[in-house]
Amino acid sequence: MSRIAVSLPGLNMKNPVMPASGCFAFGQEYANFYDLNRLGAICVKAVTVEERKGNATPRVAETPGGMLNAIGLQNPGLAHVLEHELPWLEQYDTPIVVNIAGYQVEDYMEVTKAISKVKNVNAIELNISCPNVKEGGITFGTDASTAANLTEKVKAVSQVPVYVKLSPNVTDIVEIAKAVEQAGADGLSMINTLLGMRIDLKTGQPILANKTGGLSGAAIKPVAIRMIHDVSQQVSIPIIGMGGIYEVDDILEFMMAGASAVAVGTANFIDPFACPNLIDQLENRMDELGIDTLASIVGRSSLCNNIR
Amino acid sequence: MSRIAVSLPGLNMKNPVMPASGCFAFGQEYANFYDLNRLGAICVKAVTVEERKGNATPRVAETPGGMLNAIGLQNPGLAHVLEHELPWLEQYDTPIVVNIAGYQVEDYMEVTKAISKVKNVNAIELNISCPNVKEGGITFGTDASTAANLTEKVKAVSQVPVYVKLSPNVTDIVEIAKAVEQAGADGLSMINTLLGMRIDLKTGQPILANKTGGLSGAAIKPVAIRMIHDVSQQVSIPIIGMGGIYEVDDILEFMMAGASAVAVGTANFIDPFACPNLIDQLENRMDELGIDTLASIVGRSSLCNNIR
Amino acid sequence: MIVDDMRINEQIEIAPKIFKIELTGPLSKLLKNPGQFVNVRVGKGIDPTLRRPISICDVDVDNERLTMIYRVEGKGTKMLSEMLVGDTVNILGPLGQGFPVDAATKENTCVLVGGGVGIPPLYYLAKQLTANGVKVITILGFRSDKDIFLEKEFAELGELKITTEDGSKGIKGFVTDALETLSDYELFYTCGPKPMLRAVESIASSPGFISLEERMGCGVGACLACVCDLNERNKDTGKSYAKICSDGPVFEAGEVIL
Amino acid sequence: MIVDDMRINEQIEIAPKIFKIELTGPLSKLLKNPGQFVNVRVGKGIDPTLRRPISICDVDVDNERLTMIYRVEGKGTKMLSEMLVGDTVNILGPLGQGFPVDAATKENTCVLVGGGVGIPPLYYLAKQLTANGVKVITILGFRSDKDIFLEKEFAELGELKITTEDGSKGIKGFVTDALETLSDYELFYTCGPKPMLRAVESIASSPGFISLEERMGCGVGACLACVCDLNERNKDTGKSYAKICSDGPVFEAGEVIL
Ligand SMILES: Cc1cc2nc3c(=O)[nH]c(=O)nc-3n(C[C@H](O)[C@H](O)[C@H](O)COP(=O)(O)OP(=O)(O)OC[C@H]3O[C@@H](n4cnc5c(N)ncnc54)[C@H](O)[C@@H]3O)c2cc1C
Ligand SMILES: Cc1cc2nc3c(=O)[nH]c(=O)nc-3n(C[C@H](O)[C@H](O)[C@H](O)COP(=O)(O)OP(=O)(O)OC[C@H]3O[C@@H](n4cnc5c(N)ncnc54)[C@H](O)[C@@H]3O)c2cc1C
Ligand SMILES: Cc1cc2nc3c(=O)[nH]c(=O)nc-3n(C[C@H](O)[C@H](O)[C@H](O)COP(=O)(O)O)c2cc1C
Ligand SMILES: Cc1cc2nc3c(=O)[nH]c(=O)nc-3n(C[C@H](O)[C@H](O)[C@H](O)COP(=O)(O)O)c2cc1C
Ligand code: FES
Ligand code: FES
Repeated sequence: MSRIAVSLPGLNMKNPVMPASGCFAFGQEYANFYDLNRLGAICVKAVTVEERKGNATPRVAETPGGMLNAIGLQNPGLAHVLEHELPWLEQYDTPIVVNIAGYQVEDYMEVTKAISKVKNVNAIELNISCPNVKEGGITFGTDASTAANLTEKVKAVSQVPVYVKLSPNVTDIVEIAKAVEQAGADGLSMINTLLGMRIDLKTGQPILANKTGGLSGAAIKPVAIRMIHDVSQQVSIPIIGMGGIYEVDDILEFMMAGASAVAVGTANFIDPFACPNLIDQLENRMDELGIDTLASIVGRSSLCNNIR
Repeated sequence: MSRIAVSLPGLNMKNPVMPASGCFAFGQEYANFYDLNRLGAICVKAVTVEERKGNATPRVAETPGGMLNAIGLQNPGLAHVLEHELPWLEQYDTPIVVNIAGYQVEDYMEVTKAISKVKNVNAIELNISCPNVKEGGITFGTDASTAANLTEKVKAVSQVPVYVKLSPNVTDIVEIAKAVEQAGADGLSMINTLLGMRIDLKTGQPILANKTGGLSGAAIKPVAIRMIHDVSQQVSIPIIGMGGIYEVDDILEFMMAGASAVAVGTANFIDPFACPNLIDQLENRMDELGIDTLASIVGRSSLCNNIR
Repeated sequence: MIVDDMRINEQIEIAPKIFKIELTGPLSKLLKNPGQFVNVRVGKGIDPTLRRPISICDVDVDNERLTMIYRVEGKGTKMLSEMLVGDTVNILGPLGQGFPVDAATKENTCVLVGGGVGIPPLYYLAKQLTANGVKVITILGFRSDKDIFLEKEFAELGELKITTEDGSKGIKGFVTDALETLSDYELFYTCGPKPMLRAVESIASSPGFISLEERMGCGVGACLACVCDLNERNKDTGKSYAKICSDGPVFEAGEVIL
Repeated sequence: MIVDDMRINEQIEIAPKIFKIELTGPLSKLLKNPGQFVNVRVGKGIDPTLRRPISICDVDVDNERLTMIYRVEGKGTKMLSEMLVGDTVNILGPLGQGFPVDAATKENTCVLVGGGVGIPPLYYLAKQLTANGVKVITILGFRSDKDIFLEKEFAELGELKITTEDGSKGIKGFVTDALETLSDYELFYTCGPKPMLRAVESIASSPGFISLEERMGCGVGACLACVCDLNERNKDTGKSYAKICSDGPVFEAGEVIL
């Protein structure tokens, strides 16, 4: 195994970097810039049973060091994804993670059942944390027993490992993480976006048509690090870490905090080459810091609590 | 009343700007830079019954567009504040808000009783949201009934209006806001810092000795705006808004979201003249935007929900 | 579609708050048609976070030069305007589907209708159309006399009508007031604020093409920030929406719901 | 203590990653004593958020010039090193309580012990002490030959001992190895990393003054980020701690717990 390879349930990744769900569509746009086989894995946009039209525009607003989005889970629906998007991805041998959303438990189960038997799908990411839809989404992610119940039901019908994507908009994320672990989750993805708002001074109204949106980007990094650190000490399933990863140092910081792999979202918008550039810089930076393999640093921050 | 004056329970402010608790000590340091009478009010550092030594250093760490602090409520204790700090502030006729913290309900009551009868104290800010102490602090701020109970007890012994400072590290801040309103709070202060962490890549350990700290600064502004907007629609007591105010536009954004006055924290560290500079720019900016009085824009974002 | 650190060759304020910037770099060679845009990264830090979409106003392929004209609106364009000749700006582009120049043939008369910062992309369009022998009538709308730019440039390419809201120059009123006086044209192309596009679409007596704006995330079609609704489901893709950044910004009149 | 937009007059790399920067502005006139520092705002945006504390290395009051020497450590100092002559830097200062020059009298011999970027503030101290007729012996510790800076400048002011960890120049070892060979002095002044300060404090055979570092928020005594514990409660203030930014960075040896 190479120095930068990592291995998680269902995901043998040649490097720890995947694009984050919703920031990479189904891969075709970024395939115009580079070979997607360079990625450690690919996480695609949320898929729901039916096509979703999403929210009205404006759907994005800029904030200091970050951005708000309120896309509202727009996607072409299960049938279209099965027929068009996933077959297109067959040309790559990079592991595929499919993000899944729904209004009710049955929706999640239906999508999981169909998606998880597609041969090039390696894992399901259960999106219980989308802040931008009225029903479903975040409501599943803010209550431990609801989250656990959904996880159990989805696990029962999934043929591939299930990662549960946690919401940071909660009082106690550790409680929810433990509940979904017990319900059978194979891994966790964290964090989804923080709820935020921006107001247009000219109109006095929110910039986003949906009023609130999800905050992503560099601004949220310390919140993500804290949550990953706290959760990783209390669960034994692996974590895919995300939230403001822009630089190669961020990848290492997330892994030291307890992540076993990372996802890059907003940074793709700043630079379409963000993912391959980060991957290319990784080994050099590891050399500088005297890090032998990535596997050796995962969760280092929790190892020796009383040294300092 | 001037265009930029605002009036809140206990606080007749000539302008809407006060320094945020913990970022201005008891005023003496910044009095070296400018006349504190220029401020709309002064909010001093958290006071506890006994002197507190706070956390080990390092106590601050920088983050993208923000900073983490884990001071740990270090303060000289009630007796010293009564004897030295508050008397020194008597030379100013700007309203004084005293931030109060404790381990248990009785501590809060004791400090409130003593502080609220000091003649130059105009309001109490109940700190139920400090993320940096093991006991007390945030534990009061994450549960609605605990928060309400504390509010009620403190109100019963306070001779001045009581503002409750809410923690953003909760699933449902509206629920807590409503609970403390019902318990008799005269106003709300929001938001305190978001829990965060940074890791030193050289050691693999958190930079802060306390490991986690509170995230403040520009990065958290959209989270604050969202929470103030949501809460202001559900309560009828006024809100002192804070969280990443750096520029004059931020003041207006907070007030449109629902704040009746604002507090400036981290910005003082970037520029010791932050508060007076913001105040000086306010009227010009109001002219540019066609805003007549500040009172007219408070909560504008919630007024006409279906215009756009 | 590449990412290119382009050098600022020229940067001048051509009207109040309106800047013309000329950049050099190989990206200039990749333009497919007028109306495409670039996504400008302002600064190198974390703030501003997002790139700024700006239309391409003119291209000099041989000398690898790209010209844009932009108005200082907020933080990003302000920072851009403070950059100096010799500095480099990180550009992603060319992006989107521009105006189809071939839709007009030699015998045609085309009306180009632009308002404010919707005007710049029409300039390269006008150049290409006239190069193809198409007759071009241009209508440009400004607030006032002092805000006018590109007047001489457009005038060299054909008939030019200027409207100003305060009547300080040309026709007093809006571009539509000028458009209503015309009838003899086979095609229109327009770019400007949405209310103007709506008005132009309803008044025009010919088919045409409109260029839209929307707040963007990625600029390349991946984030779905910039969608607009199609009037009918697209026959080929089965989609009921279009992405302004990658399917647009130019659409056939009537194709999308304005 | 003011905020001053100071002009960069000179910026040169005097050793690998070590930069000397000279700034001009009225702030230069306000220095009370050597060992004070300034808080540098790097850039104009939101990142970096915090100012960077840097010691004052030399002052030319007549020409309003301030010299600092800093090492490129992380983002802030990197950005500072990329600024050019003619640019302005926003400076808050002078801050803190520096080295008491008067503690040494004409007949005294003082030992100045500096390590790495703890060396710069000792230079202005050495100048002031020697101007007062005090005899100065300086011990400077570096990692290696190539890292040495200010050698000539200190040598002009008195006896100079250099130590290098790899022995490539001067005494092989640490500053303490050089300090142990000395005994005939009445006072020491030291600045450098904490382990060095501890070692110097325990080896030195005289009273002395040490200068501390800590991560700072405000730099002016308001946020309590930078406290250290006092060995005994301060008689005047009743406090058991001191703020490094405003009570320090210089303390009497033994006053604070290292
Ligand atoms: C396809 C396209 C082509 C454009 N071409 C031009 C042009 O040639 N000349 C020109 O002056 N302007 C053009 N614009 C508008 C230009 O993108 C905005 O004026 C600019 O993004 C404002 O950025 P700011 O930092 O100054 O304002 P801010 O208000 O600070 O911007 C905040 C955020 O909102 C976005 N935003 C604000 N206004 C707009 C807008 N009107 N459209 C899209 N996003 C916006 C910004 O990109 C940024 O993400 C075009 C927009 C689009 C979508
Ligand atoms: C009173 C005082 C005087 C100083 N004088 C000098 C000097 O003359 N020359 C010099 O090269 N350095 C000096 N330092 C150290 C200097 O402040 C740090 O090297 C610098 O802040 C690092 O910033 P950065 O952005 O490069 O690193 P980053 O790691 O990006 O900084 C991140 C944050 O940590 C803080 N930080 C990191 N290292 C230190 C440190 N050692 N001390 C305090 N804060 C730190 C930064 O200020 C910033 O807030 C002094 C520090 C203090 C407290
Ligand atoms: C435009 C946009 C769309 C997103 N869509 C989804 C989504 O469909 N499903 C999901 O689980 N997360 C979605 N996210 C959240 C990201 O996957 C990621 O968790 C978050 O943005 C934090 O990472 P970042 O700071 O690197 O962007 C979206 C984020 C953005 C910015
Ligand atoms: C160094 C520091 C110390 C603080 N101490 C306190 C405190 O004692 N009591 C309190 O209620 N809030 C405290 N806060 C929180 C601030 O009052 C404020 O709520 C928060 O920093 C958000 O505002 P800002 O982004 O403008 O800094 C502190 C913040 C900082 C940065
Ligand atoms: S901006 Fe991302 S899809 Fe158009
Ligand atoms: S840095 Fe704020 S008190 Fe010292």
